[in-house]
Amino acid sequence: MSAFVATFKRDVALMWTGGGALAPVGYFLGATMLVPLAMGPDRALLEAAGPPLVWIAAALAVLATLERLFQADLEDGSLEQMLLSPAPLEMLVLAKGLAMWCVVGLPIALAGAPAAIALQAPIELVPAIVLSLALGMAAFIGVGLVGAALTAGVKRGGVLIALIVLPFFAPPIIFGSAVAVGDAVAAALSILAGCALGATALGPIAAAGALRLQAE
Amino acid sequence: MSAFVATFKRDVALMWTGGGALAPVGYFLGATMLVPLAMGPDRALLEAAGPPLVWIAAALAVLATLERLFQADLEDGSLEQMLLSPAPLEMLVLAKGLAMWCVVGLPIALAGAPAAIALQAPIELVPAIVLSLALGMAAFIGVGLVGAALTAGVKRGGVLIALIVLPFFAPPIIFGSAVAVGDAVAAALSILAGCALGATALGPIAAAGALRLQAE
Amino acid sequence: MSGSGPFQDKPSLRVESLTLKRGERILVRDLSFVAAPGAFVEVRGGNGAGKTTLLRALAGFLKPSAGRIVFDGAEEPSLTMHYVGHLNALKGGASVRAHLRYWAGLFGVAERDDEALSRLSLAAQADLPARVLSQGQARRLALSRLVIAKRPVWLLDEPAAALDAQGRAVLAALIEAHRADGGVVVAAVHEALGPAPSQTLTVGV
Amino acid sequence: MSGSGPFQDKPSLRVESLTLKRGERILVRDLSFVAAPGAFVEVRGGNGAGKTTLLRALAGFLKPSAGRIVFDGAEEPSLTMHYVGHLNALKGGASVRAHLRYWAGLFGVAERDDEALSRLSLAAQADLPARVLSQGQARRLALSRLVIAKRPVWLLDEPAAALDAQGRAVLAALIEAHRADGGVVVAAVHEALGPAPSQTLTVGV
Amino acid sequence: MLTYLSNPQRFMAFSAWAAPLFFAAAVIALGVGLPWSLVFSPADYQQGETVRIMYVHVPAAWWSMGVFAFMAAASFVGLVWRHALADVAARAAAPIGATLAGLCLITGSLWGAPTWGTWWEWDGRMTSMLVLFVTYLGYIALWSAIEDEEKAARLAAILCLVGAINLPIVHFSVEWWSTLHQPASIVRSGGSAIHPSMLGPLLTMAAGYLFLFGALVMMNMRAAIFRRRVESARARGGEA
Ligand code: HEM
Ligand SMILES: Nc1ncnc2c1ncn2[C@@H]1O[C@H](COP(=O)(O)OP(=O)(O)OP(=O)(O)O)[C@@H](O)[C@H]1O
Ligand SMILES: Nc1ncnc2c1ncn2[C@@H]1O[C@H](COP(=O)(O)OP(=O)(O)OP(=O)(O)O)[C@@H](O)[C@H]1O
Ligand SMILES: [Mg+2]
Ligand SMILES: [Mg+2]
Repeated sequence: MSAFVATFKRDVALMWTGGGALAPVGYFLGATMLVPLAMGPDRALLEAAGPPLVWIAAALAVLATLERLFQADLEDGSLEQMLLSPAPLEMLVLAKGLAMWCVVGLPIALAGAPAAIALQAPIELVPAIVLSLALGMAAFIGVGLVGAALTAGVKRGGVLIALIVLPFFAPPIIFGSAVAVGDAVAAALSILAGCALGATALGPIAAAGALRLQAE
Repeated sequence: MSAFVATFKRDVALMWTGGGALAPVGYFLGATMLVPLAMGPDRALLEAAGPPLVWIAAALAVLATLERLFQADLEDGSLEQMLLSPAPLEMLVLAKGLAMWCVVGLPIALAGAPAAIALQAPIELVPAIVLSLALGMAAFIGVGLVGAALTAGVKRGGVLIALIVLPFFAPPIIFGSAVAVGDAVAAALSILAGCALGATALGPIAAAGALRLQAE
Repeated sequence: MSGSGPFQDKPSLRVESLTLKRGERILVRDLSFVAAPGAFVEVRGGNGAGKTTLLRALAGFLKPSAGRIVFDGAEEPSLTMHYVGHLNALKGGASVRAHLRYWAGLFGVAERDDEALSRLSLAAQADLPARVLSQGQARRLALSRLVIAKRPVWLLDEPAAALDAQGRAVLAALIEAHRADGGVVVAAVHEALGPAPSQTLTVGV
Repeated sequence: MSGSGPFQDKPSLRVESLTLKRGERILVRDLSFVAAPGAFVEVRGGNGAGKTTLLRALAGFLKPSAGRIVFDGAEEPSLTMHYVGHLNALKGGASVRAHLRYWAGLFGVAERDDEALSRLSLAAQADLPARVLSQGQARRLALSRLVIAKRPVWLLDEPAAALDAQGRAVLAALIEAHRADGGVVVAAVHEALGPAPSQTLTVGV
Repeated sequence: MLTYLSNPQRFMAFSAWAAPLFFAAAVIALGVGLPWSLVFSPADYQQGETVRIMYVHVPAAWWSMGVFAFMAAASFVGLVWRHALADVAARAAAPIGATLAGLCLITGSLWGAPTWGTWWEWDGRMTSMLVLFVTYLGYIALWSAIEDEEKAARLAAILCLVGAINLPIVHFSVEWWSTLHQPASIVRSGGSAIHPSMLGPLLTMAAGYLFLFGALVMMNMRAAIFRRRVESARARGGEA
């Protein structure tokens, strides 16, 4: 079993015993639920303003899950062991990101369907919304890895990572929201795919660089 | 120096060296910034839907700060020492909550002014919004203490605490949003004050009970 | 303890047919003992035998499945005992001295940082954040709570872990002085701490 | 090591005028030594002297301020050495056996859980989550990485911490067997581990 | 020049006279530029007197991006060649850049009120400027949250390099989104599209900002180096 597969399996197992997708999906649905509460019962308003907010809920849900990703590894010594592996740290980080996408990203994308419907998105857009969320989650996670690695040594890093990462979440949110309101869907999807690819390719490299420093 | 004061001082100092209010306020402003990004540049829509979303951003910002509050204490053994103090645990929890309100809650309430303006709230409502946020933060923190205590033993508790706590955030968000759109402001403010009082009185008691079980 | 004299009330620790469980496993069965003022009880047992479990029960963190734990002649357990466990209870961002001050407040006693620092030879590290302390320095800082809190009953879980020879000598001297003042020491150890125990409990089978 | 024979290539560890700093403090100054196959280097020094710092530098976590660390006759450092530090690198939610499997994958070696479990006397705990292990059991699990990873150079930081007498005997036997296979052991200790060291380095002044 | 200055000793000697010199240059440029732009330059035929905000706004916008580029370059040098001074420079520039970004946002929204009839609009440029501002805040927060300076320097450098991706987005946002904000009219291919009577004061102000930035960065760096010297002296004292 390669180090990549071992890391992926372990992270999936740990996230699963830690409650799996239940908590992030619950957070996501909970946050979307707050929107109509805050906006009041005006149906027309919700119809106009609601669907894009699915993206904010999704961004914040993934953020909440990300933050302890490397902090725990640093505190309990697991990071040192990852550095001792013959596999490059970049690969291991990628494996962790992939695990997170499978256990958290994909379920949130799927939960995007009921959430979008609850926020009055047109039903025919739902498949595109789910697809866009799946891509957006990959972009969020790729960027989030860097934020998580940079703040791994900071206690209460939860809000710091948000501050660092949110500016980079802007492009996927802008184009993702375009999908949610049915605006130039195909173009937006291809830009999202680009974001996802870029973040997945560059994120682990920057994150691994930061983690090497954290271990000092 | 009493145990209450010592705990308050220590927590303020620790939060301060950990970056102080910069990060939570940044998170809050960052999250409000995402709203128009997602909703697009339609001014009228934002005016109608925007201001209440300040409350969602505030709720999520405080949530992100809360989650490691007791988890760190449990993991490093500080909780055991708090149990050995002659002061009742409820007092110590209250001190921690108060510290958090001062270092995080109040600055977020103040940052509510620019956030509300950015989300197109009428300028004359801004003082009421800031006041309502200050009260709402107290309510959020009171409830959040319980959630943080219940999830202290759970790795990656970040999303779990959200799941537990968000339902209780609903009343302050509903009445706070009413303030943000200028709906029956005085009544809403007094209800918020009630929420704040209730949460501050009951939260530490429930949280302390949960923490005693965590230490086992 | 130097400069403050023996304890006013000298409580003793009485344990009556104590049974402790973790999960489904019974670790301590029907244990009874008394530790009178001046006693030094050594708790022995292999890895996983239940030493930590016993000490945590004595400190009140863990509810016994059966039996009682009583501090005779003491008003209140929290004023009577102190516990130094496997975890050091340090915050990386706070300085050594800030910890000592905080503990004085937390335990409701007068601040005596300098005494604690010199007893544990931590004076040179007083202003360093706990994060940069070495393993042994961190352990010394945790042990300095004994000097600060000044409770008559000490519950120590492998107190000498990570200490060098000088540190172990300091610890032995602290224990001797504490016993001379009429205090009680219960310590889980794998190797003798120095002072001859007045009693040895063996947990596990 | 039992069942797998001595190492093919027997690397030795060579350190040349190494200088290490933490913050502004110089902890190790101009240290040079060679540990040939079969060597057992004991690193001594008081609390805070710099033992952990030295071992972490040897493991490659810490960049030296000056000097070099070379593994002669080895292809790649990550295939040559293994480090067991103060931290056990355990995840509370994963079982003991899951840790062993993961490490085998991480270090790119064959799975040998049962051998590791029996060597470290952890067989009874194989299916427990790491969260419930006692301090000594957790340390044994961390040490079992040495059996799993099977690297020729071992860097051990207070490996006997929290071990009972049986655990220390097991550790001593592991070290002896490793040396017999031509491996190198560098261990920071406060008390002798058992096997006679071939060399003692003292850090700090 | 840069390798020459990479030695802290030489930097201290250099900045001891260069910082006051830059400061003097800034005073002169701003002393000429402010009255020129705020009083003597012509009012715009469309916007009237409010156009004068431009002379504060546009240089702030330019240099808030320029400072980030400077920080990215310094971070790269610090990361690759481990020049401690480059780290110090990046850190010293951040609060200045953040202030400039804040100034750009504030003057922009002050300007927007009379010209577009709104304080704030979520168009591409304003949004991306806000994003840049938040990036500055994140960079500063990361620095202040990590106590070990050396580690903080290198981690912040990674963040800065990643954040530099944002710069082209800020610049091109106007073309991509094409909403309210003016497209580039001065720095663009095909020559400047602004009247020379406005270009003069604008460039003077921009030069003034640049000199002020140079002076402030050097002063911040000197303060940081002094602080580090005091700390290391104290650490050596503690060791003895
Ligand atoms: C808060 C609102 C605003 C923000 C964040 C903002 C941001 C910026 C930025 C970043 C630039 C530099 C563009 C570049 O060179 O790449 C810029 C330039 C400029 N801005 Fe604004 N701006 C705002 C409001 C306004 C308003 C209301 C006006 C006038 C009606 C205005 C007029 C200009 C002009 C004339 C330039 C120079 C364009 C050039 O030649 O490149 N801005 N602004
Ligand atoms: N939920 C559980 N199920 C089964 N066994 C458990 C459970 N929780 C704890 N244990 C076992 O209980 C014992 C706890 O022992 P404890 O920590 O008290 O040991 P100790 O004597 O302090 O050992 P050490 O010397 O290693 O510190 C361990 O053997 C552990 O495996
Ligand atoms: N940033 C810093 N500033 C000053 N001193 C530091 C800093 N970081 C670490 N130190 C000091 O460096 C030393 C690190 O020692 P190290 O952990 O290597 O000791 P050790 O020999 O392993 O000790 P122990 O036996 O206690 O584990 C400690 O004395 C610590 O106080
Ligand atoms: Mg134990
Ligand atoms: Mg050490």
